[in-house]
This record gives sequence, C-alpha cells and structure tokens, in this order.
Amino acid sequence: MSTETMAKPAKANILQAINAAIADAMEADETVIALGEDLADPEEGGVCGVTKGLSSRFGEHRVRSTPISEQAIIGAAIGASLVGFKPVAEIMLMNFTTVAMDMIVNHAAKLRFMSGGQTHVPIVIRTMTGTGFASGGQHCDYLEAWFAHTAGIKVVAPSSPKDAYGLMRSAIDDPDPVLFIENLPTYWTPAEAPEKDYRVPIGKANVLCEGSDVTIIAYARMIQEATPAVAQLAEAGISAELIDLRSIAPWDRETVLASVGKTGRAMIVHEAVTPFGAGAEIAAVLNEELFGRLKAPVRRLGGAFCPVPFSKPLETAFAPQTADIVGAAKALMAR
Amino acid sequence: MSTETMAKPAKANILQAINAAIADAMEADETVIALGEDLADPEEGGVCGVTKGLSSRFGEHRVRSTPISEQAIIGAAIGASLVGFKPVAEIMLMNFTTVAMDMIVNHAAKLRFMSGGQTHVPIVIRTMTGTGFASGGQHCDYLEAWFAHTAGIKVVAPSSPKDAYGLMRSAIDDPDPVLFIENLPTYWTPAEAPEKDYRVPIGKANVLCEGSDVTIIAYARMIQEATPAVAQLAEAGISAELIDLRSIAPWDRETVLASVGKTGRAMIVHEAVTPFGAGAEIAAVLNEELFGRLKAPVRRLGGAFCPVPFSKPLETAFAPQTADIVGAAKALMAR
Amino acid sequence: MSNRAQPDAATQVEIYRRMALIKANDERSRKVIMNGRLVMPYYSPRGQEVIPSATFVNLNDDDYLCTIYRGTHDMLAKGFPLKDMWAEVAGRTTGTCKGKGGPMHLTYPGKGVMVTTGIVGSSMPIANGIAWGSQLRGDGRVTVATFGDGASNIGAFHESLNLAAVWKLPVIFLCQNNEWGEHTAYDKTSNVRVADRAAAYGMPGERVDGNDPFAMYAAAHEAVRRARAGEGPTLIEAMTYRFHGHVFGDQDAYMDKARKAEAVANDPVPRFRARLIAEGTATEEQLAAMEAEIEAQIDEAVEFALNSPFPGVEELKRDVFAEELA
Amino acid sequence: MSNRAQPDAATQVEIYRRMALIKANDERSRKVIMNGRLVMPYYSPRGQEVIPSATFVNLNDDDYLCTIYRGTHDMLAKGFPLKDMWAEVAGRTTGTCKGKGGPMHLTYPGKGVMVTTGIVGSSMPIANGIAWGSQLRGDGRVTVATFGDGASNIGAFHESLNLAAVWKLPVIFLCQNNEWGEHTAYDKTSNVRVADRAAAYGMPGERVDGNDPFAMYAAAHEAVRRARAGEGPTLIEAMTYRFHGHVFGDQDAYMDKARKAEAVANDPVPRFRARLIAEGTATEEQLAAMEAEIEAQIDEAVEFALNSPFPGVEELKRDVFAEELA
Ligand SMILES: Cc1ncc(C[n+]2csc(CCOP(=O)(O)OP(=O)(O)O)c2C)c(N)n1
Ligand SMILES: Cc1ncc(C[n+]2csc(CCOP(=O)(O)OP(=O)(O)O)c2C)c(N)n1
Ligand SMILES: [Mg+2]
Ligand SMILES: [Mg+2]
Repeated sequence: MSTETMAKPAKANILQAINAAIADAMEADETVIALGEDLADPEEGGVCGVTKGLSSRFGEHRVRSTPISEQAIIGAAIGASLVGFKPVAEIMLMNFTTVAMDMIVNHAAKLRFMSGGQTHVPIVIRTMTGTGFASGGQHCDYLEAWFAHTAGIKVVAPSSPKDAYGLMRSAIDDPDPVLFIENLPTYWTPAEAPEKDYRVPIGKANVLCEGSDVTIIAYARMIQEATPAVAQLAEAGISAELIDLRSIAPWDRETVLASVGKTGRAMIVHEAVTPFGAGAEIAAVLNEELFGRLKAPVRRLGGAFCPVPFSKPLETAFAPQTADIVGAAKALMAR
Repeated sequence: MSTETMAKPAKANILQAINAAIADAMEADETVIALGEDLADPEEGGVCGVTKGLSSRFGEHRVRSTPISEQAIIGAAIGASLVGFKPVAEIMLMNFTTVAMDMIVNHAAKLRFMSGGQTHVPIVIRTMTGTGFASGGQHCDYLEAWFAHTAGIKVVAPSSPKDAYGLMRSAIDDPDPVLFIENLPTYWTPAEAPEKDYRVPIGKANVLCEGSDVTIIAYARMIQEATPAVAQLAEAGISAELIDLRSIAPWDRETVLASVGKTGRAMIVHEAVTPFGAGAEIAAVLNEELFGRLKAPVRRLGGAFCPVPFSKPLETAFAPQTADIVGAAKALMAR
Repeated sequence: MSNRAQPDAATQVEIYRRMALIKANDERSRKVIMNGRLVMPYYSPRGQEVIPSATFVNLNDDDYLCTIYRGTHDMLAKGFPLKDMWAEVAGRTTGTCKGKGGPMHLTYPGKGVMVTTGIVGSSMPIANGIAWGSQLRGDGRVTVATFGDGASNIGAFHESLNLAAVWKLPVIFLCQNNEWGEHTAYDKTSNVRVADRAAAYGMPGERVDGNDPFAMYAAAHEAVRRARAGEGPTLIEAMTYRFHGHVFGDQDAYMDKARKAEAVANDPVPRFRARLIAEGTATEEQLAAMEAEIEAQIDEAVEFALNSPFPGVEELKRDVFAEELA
Repeated sequence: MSNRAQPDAATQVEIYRRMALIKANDERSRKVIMNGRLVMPYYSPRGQEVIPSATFVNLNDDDYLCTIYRGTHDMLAKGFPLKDMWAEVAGRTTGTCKGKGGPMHLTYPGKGVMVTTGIVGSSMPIANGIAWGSQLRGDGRVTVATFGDGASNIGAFHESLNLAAVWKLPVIFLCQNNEWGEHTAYDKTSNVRVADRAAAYGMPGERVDGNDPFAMYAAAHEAVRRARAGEGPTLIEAMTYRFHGHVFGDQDAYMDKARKAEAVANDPVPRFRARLIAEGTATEEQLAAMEAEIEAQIDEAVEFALNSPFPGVEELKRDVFAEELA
C-alpha cells in the first residue's frame, strides 16, 4: 500500500456507497436483482445514477428499467421474493410510495404473518426524498412514520456513505421487507468510504458524539444540521450527545434510553412534519421509560405542519436548521 | 306529542345517523353529491346500506355507484370539489385507502396550500374499518395516524349516532377534506337519535364521564370497551374520566390537557397498533405540556404490533379490551 | 378453433372430480356456517367450478397460483389439501397459516398457492414477480393470476398486464367474469369486454365460455403453451355466473331473478356430469363413488379442523418478522 | 379525414402566437436559470408547442385544464398570465400561488387552469371530477387532462379513462407522446400505441401528428365537439418530440442523436411560421411585431417577478386549512 493511499483514507459519497453495496450484493448472490424506473444503463442507471453500471455488469435480465407503474414494480419485487429472489426495488421518490401503498402495506409487510410464516418477502424498497432542491409539495415528504406504524416492514435512513453501504447490505440480507430511505441533497457529500462487505445492523443507532447535558436524536439530513449545532453548543458550554438513529423501525431503544438516562434531556429532530411523526413515538417511550428522571420535557423538532413549500425562504424555514437545534437545546438547559 | 314518544326518546344507530346526515345535507344543499362502490340503490345503497335511499331520493346523477377504482373515485371527488361541489366519497374499507393515497395525500390535502389558497377541496372521505368480524389482515386496520400526520386533511371517528350525525354534517360543511372513519361492529347499536341539523364541531372532544383519578382518552369502538371499564374502576374505588376524542386531527388539546391536568394520570386507547400510533402524539404532548405534573407515565394501549389475525382468540386479543383498560388504570394508580 | 386442444377421457374425469370437489366443499362450507359451527366471511365460488378445474389440469404442482378471497375453487383445483384449508378457515393451529391468515389469505406453497389476497386487483402485480422469477431461472413454470370482472377496472390490472406484456412474462391473467362485483353489475362499470382489453397491451385475449369444460380447457391449454414457450402472457375472460350473493349472508336482492334462475338451471356441474355419462367417458357408479369419496374427505377435514386447537396469543408476536418480537 | 375542421386564417395566426409565446418563454426560462437568476426544477416543453396551441384555440376561458410539471406550454396556451407565472416560479408573494406552489403546481382558475401536478398520471382522475361537475350543472364546459406517454402505463390512466367512458364525461385525455418518460423510451415501456388503448374503454382514440397545427386542430375540434354535445370523452395521442433532457440540467446522453437532430430540424415553430407567410395568412412584419411584443411581455414579467418580495414564514401557517394555523 502506497504512502499516498495510507495518508488519505478512501473517500466516497452516499450515492457511490449505495451503488457499491448493491453491486457487491449482486456479485455475492445471484438471486439479488434490481428494478425501477430508469434503473438500467441505457436509461443512465437511474435519474441520479445510483444504479449506474449495474445492468452493464450483471445484465438487463437482473437489473431492469420499468414502465412508470409503481404498483407493478413493488408487485414484481414481492412475487420474485416469494420464489427465492432478493429484489431491490426503487420507488423514485418517497411521495410516489402513495401509488404503491397497497403492495407495500397490505402485501409486502403482511404476507409472512398472514401465511403463518410459509412465505416471506425479503425485498428492499429504495426511495429518495428531502427538501432543499425547490421541488415543492409533492416531491420532498418524509413519510417514515407511516411505515414505522406498519407491522412487518423495517425502515432505515442512513446519513453517511458507510452507513448507507452497511445498511443496504443488511437490508438485502434481511429476510423481511426493508424500506431504505435516501436523501437527495446529501447524495454527493464525500466522506469516509465503506469497506467491502461491511454491515450495519438494522435497529442499531450510532452515537456520533458523546455528551453529558442533552441528547440529540436525529437521522438522515438532520445529522448535517445537528453536527454543527453540537459544536456551537460546546462553545456555549453545553455538552450534547448526538445519536444518529439510522433505523427508525425498529429503533434502538437501548442506546437512546441509555443516553437520555445519562443526560436527562432529549430532543428528536426530523424533517417529517412534527405532529404524529416518528418523534412522537420516541418521546412517548422516553417519557414512559424515564418517568421522573428527565430534567426537562422531551423536545420534538420537525418540519412545519404544512405541505413542503416551493419558495426558497419558506422551504428553508420548513425543516429544522442548526440554529433551531441550538436554540432548543439551550431552552432545554434553561428549564 | 304523545306520551309514548315523550317517554321513549327516539333511537337510531350509527348507520342510520350517517344516512340521515348525508340525506339532510343533500336536501339542504344541492352541491352535496356522493359516490363510491355499490353506493346507489340499484346496488342496495352500499354493502351495509349506509347510503340506502339516497339515489332514489336525489337521483343517480347525484349519488353514483362507481367501478372498483379508488383513485378514480377520490379524483372525481377532488375535481368536483374544485368547481363548487361538496362530494362525499366512500372508500369501502380503510385498507383500500392504500390504493388512493396519492389522490388523498398529494392532492386533496395539498391543493389549497400549493395553489396559495386559490382552490380548495371540500370533500368528505367516508371509510369503514375495525376488528371483530373475522376479516383478517387486509380489512380491519385503523390507519388514522397516517392521515393525522398529513397536513391539510382532518380526521374524525365518531362512536355514537349523535356524534356520527353531527360530525358528518360538520365534515360536509367544512371547506377542507375530512376523513370520516366508520366502525363496522358498532354500526347497528341503537342509542339516542340525533336531532336534525345538529352539529358536532370538528376538533372538539366529548367528556363522556367525569372523574378525578385517571383520564381515559379513546375513540371509535374503544369507547365501547372503555365505558364498562369506567364502571368497573368505580367499583374498585377508582374515579376515571372518559374522553371520547371524536376528532383525531385536529384533536382537542384543551379538553384533554385540562382533564389530565386535573387527574394527573392518562391512558390513550386505540385499535390501531401502538407503535407510531395516534397515542404517541397525545402522549408526547401530555408529557410536554404537563411536565412534572403527572403522577404516572402516560400509558398507551393499542392494537398488538402485527397484522390483524384471523383466528378468533387472536383477533380478540389483538385490540384492547375492557379488562386491559381496567388493568392499566389500576397499574397507573399503583405508581 | 377446430384444431384446439381437447382433454382426453382421463382428463375429463379429472376435471369433473375437481368440479365435484369444489361444489361439495362449497355446499359444506355454507352448511357449516349456517349451523353456526364456523364464523368467517365466505365468498362462494358456486357456479364457477369449471374455470379453475379445466384450467389447472394443464398445470403442474410446481406451477404457481395467485388467487383472491373468492378462491377456494381455484385452490382446490390446484391441489390445496382439504384438511389444511378447513383448519385454516376454522382459525386453528393446524391450519395452513396456523389460523392467522383465514379464508382470505390461504397459502400453500407446496401446491404453488403462493398468495390469496383480499384486495381487488392485487393478485396480478405479484403474479408478475413470480413469473419473472421463473423467467430468470428458466424453470419453465407458469403463474396464473385469477381475479374478477370488477378487478379489471382497477389500476393494478393495467400496470400488471402492461408489464407482463413488455417483459413477456410466463403468466396467465384469468378473469372470472361472474357478471357481478359485489352488488354492481359488470355492464355498469365498463363499456367493453374484459378480453378486449388485451389488445391495449399487445397481448392475446380471449373471451371463453367459462362454464364449458372443453372451451375452457382449450383456452387454458393454449395460454399455458404460450407461457412455457416464452411467448408471453395471455388474458382469458372466462364467462360464468355467481350463484350466490357476494358474501355469505348477502340476500342478493339486486340480482335479476330470471337471469339467476337461468344460470342455476344450467348448473355446469350436473351438466358436465351428465355429459360424461352420456358420452361413455365415465359411468354413474364411477362418479357416484368419486363423490362419496369427496364427501368422506370433507367430513374428515371438517372434523379435523373443528377438533384442532386454537393458537395461543404468543402467535401475535410470531411471523411479523423472521425473528419473534419481544 | 378530408372534411375535418380547419382553422380559419385568424385562428391560424392565433395558434402561431401561442406557439411563439411558448417557445420564447421556454428560451427565456432556460436562460434565466442558466444565468443563476432563478433556481427551480424546469421541465422544458420545447418541441411540443403545437399541441396545446392548436387544441386550446377550440376552448373558452372557462373550460378547464389539468396539466403536469411539464406544462408551461399548456398553461400559456390556455391564457395563464405571464406575470403571475413568472412571479410564482420565482417563489414570490406576487406569484399566482404566493410562491408556495412553484413550477410544478401552477394554478390559475381565472383561465381554467385548475391543477398542475407533479405525480405522473394524476391529472386524469381529477379532470374527471371537474367534468362531472360540468355534467351535473349542464354548463357545457370541457375539461382537458394533459399527460405524457409515460403516464399511459400507470394505474390512474386506466381507472380514469374507464370512469370517463362509463359516465360519458365531457373530458379530453390529451397524451403528449414526446417519445420519452424521463430517460426511458416509450417503446421500451409499451407494446402498443397510446391511442389504441381507447378501444379498451369503448372510447374514440386517435393518434395525430402533434407537430402539425392543422391535424392537431382538427382532432381537438372533434373531441371538443363530442364533449360539448354530451357524447363523452376522447383520447388523443399527439406525437411530438422532447427537444431537451427531461429536466433542466439533464444532458440527454441517452437520446438518439440522429433522431433528435431530425426532430430539431423539423422544429414546428419556424415551420409553421414559414407556412403562414408562404400561404399569405400572415406577413413577416406582422409575425415579427407579434414576436417582439411577446419578448416585451416576457421582459416585463421577469422583471416584475424578480423584483417582487419573497413570502414571510407566516405563510407556512396559511392555506393548510381555511383557518390559519395557530
Ligand atoms: C381495492 C379494493 N376495493 C374494494 C374492495 C371491496 N370488494 C371486495 S370484493 C369486491 C368486488 C370484486 O368483484 P370482482 O372483481 O368481479 O370479483 P368477484 O367477487 O365477483 O369474484 C369489492 C368491491 C376490495 N376488496 N379492494
Ligand atoms: C407516480 C410517479 N412516478 C414517477 C415519477 C417520476 N417522474 C417524473 S416525470 C416522469 C416521466 C414521465 O414521462 P411522461 O409521462 O412521458 O411525461 P413527459 O415528462 O415526457 O412530459 C417520471 C417517471 C412521478 N413524478 N410520479
Ligand atoms: Mg365478479
Ligand atoms: Mg414523455
């Protein structure tokens, strides 16, 4: 190994990490197949190129572009999974899960239970979302709470290339359906590259930085807002612990409870609208499990309760920002 | 008025109350129209007869049976509402909203905001659900949390004929979309009949019985389980306050907070699965607003975290029962 | 259509056996429910016996089926064992799904019964995926998706037929047009024949008399041949009639009395029985013995089911995921 | 087709005016984005100018339109005012939606632009409802739903065309077949012509050269006549070509170079311009003046937009419901 590569650890972005994870899984296991709109190389390997190169390498029989037919896409994935394949299906944007909810919720999530375990649905549903690209009301929703409220499907949302790779490999390994949420604005940020065959267990959170005063629980792009918040809080003498949830369903109660048990203060940050969001479940559990031991009420910071607005200043104000997190943490400390 | 009718106040069941509410609204306002599968009288006025008589009285142009096409049903309702009609659309069972989620979530709920208030969608979406009829995994889900998590749509779930009538009239009056959740097993229970033109405001809970030790917050069929629980608790010397939420989005924070502020103990009961359910939001708010003033952690009682099972003993065990409520209340008192 | 495939004598008798099984099982089901020994939503397939019987004699055990709530006829014709079925609809641990699925979600992979769905239209997208699997493996298997006339108006029908056609999947879309979707007549929900929609996907489509075992056999035979040969999907619209209301308990007041009487008078089961005997394909004694054997098997299955234990509540935590919930 | 409706001279010039407006507006949009003066997802309608221009001259202001993200051509042809549009895509309070909707959700009920949607296929179910309203009122209005070739494969297409046919709604399904759905060629997603799917609903369907103003006018004229006469819906597949990538920034490497060059060489806007002059329907001076006027209007609209204020965050609480949120 040259000193050059030793000096600079390999970098990758999330897009490349997901691509590598699917490629490595396809190489290791010929039952791994992929489908979705524009997915194959004649169609440029997806609108953002996440699946670029896969069809050239593994063949268009295994990596298929589809018509615009989300019910048919998820149905095909479910069916193939019932007979031994491990399909990775793409629903281009999370809002388009709305045209495939029957397949996802009534079938993918339920067939194992309804068949008494005779069949199961080891599929991964990749989907992408997030504000920041001025896409307006129908292209940016975070809908993870819907799926977390559905028994029989797991939900993950990585925030780094390593986690994206490791969670994708675990999702493909998993014997049950996993919704894998990608975030558009963070696709291209380079960071430490994942090692081949690395795994991140589903249901395991990541303590990104330790602290003693307040626990910040976040995931997906909100990690990018929370990270500078932690630094700013440190400057203000507040020691924040930052937890990247990574898996929303199941979520890592153990890690989160241990942290909040220690700090006594908690804040949950997500881009989804606050009411009835994933933060409510976490807050409810924290209050239940740590009753009488919290120093301040659990704070929830989420998207404004409205459709995602187009106009830039409104779009920016819609989702929690670093300053909001800092402000909320200070308010928690003041209680 | 004869002594006989004075002695016995008129009775009606929920099915009749909804029928009367739609009929009265159609009579009062010719822009009220209705559509759905099997809805008109040649098709028996709906599978349970909720809309029986309406097409005969108001014409099949205003009360239309449709093909099995839920996207087309909600789309037609939205379109008609954009040009001044007030459609009452039926999605036969709540699980079938999964094939119409795009129309409901991306369009009905968002068009007012995305058009900057130029258009709006005054539709009512009636749907029915609930365990108890051995219908299994795809016909009984309570999915209210999904819609409560969606900005731009209101959600109501009546438990009595009066509330069913009053909420249906308010839903039809409302300038925005309202999801109206009916419960199959409680359709035929007779109770006090609603008066003509009666209204129940959306967003207003109903304190069914006052108490001082613990607040039970429930809705839909869970009121039938909670009512005997209150009596049993009274026998055990526990004074329970029972709140019928009636509206889930928006929910009546004022009434609920006042009650729990008084009792110091709260339990939320719903048939939807517990994790990420509507109870999480209520628990989170109670903990936030009444921090340090609760005598026990807020308790959530919901459906088991699995698809609704078919087998009778499992189906019965799936949703909270009177004994569960009594047990949970006693446990809360024991803290 | 003169040189279309014809079932040989043994196959004709086998078709009849499946029809008789379906009819007997339906009659028993309604009786058991009527007597209060079982509580379940029951969607009678009575009148539609020919369709799966004459179709599935063209299939192997390892060919696949995706069916719907009104599907016991499909399943029995595909070889679903009676005991496993009865124990399931009785909600017992011995049921094929341990009692957790029930009548709308019967599953038996051993005979290729992969999915039974209660959501209109949903058998089709999943069938495509199974067929995609066969295409990838080159295992020569065929997948049949059955569905009703009403289901032909829902979006999933369109997406599925299009994808199957474009991908040339080895799948057969078998529409059982019984003239009704719940309480609504097919004519009120579409201006065209279901089969005529095949052209919208560049797929062969055929309307066939679904109560005629010969016509049904021939249509299915050709569709199976095409699928196995890699020639892609076929849409079959099998015309039939629903003898009962939509679900057990539905008094069917909305159904035209004369039309119903006519259909019942043409009951395909006794009609085919008489033909087999008239043409010397089988004897009265042979068929009577077969029917008696079927009754005995049903007796046994019902008793087995009703004497089996119910599942315990720990089952609520199992089969949600591979790992049991805490 | 010989005795089909023909646009008179004034109508031809009006069609050209709308085409020129769409082309100029597209060129300006791309320039303004390229210069970084505006940030928005932009779906160029360049190459598709004829379709709405020749169609909507058959409509009145109070006829309705449901269009899609690639819809500025539809909207401008329907009369959407430039200032309201530009201020909206610039996200300003003076925008038609106060800046809250943006380019994918432009709405202007005053000219019948009721819905612009970003979800493939969703213009159609809603258009049906608007048309149902017209049918109930008997107001004689027509609703047009536009959508792409790719959208013809999604479930909502099927459900909508079927319902419209069964209910005989006064609606026109105007498919703009530009050969591409994002990066995927139409031929890879369907075995048939879109227009041929009309037969699956018992509805007239026609494939027309969507770059020929005369053919397009005639097809639209007949569809509008049918709708107004209560004869029900029509499906039109207007053949055209997308001159640019799917969205601004897409380098369109997947598009066949020769095919694209051919389409661009046949640019319908200069072609029609030349014809109008050659046939003496308009003079060079007249059209040049019209084009200059259009440029001036766009100048004014862009300046108006970019000088308008952004909305304040209080707008997040408004228009979620009728009553402002707390
Ligand atoms: C998406 C969806 N919508 C509505 C229903 C309710 N439903 C159950 S069966 C049925 C009628 C279906 O008719 P058809 O497809 O002809 O099948 P058949 O029952 O006649 O066999 C309806 C509307 C459903 N199960 N799923
Ligand atoms: C339900 C849904 N699936 C996928 C998309 C992503 N998407 C946006 S435009 C588009 C292509 C549509 O092609 P076409 O209908 O031909 O319209 P065109 O863009 O060519 O005008 C796709 C797949 C979407 N917006 N909605
Ligand atoms: Mg039918
Ligand atoms: Mg296109």
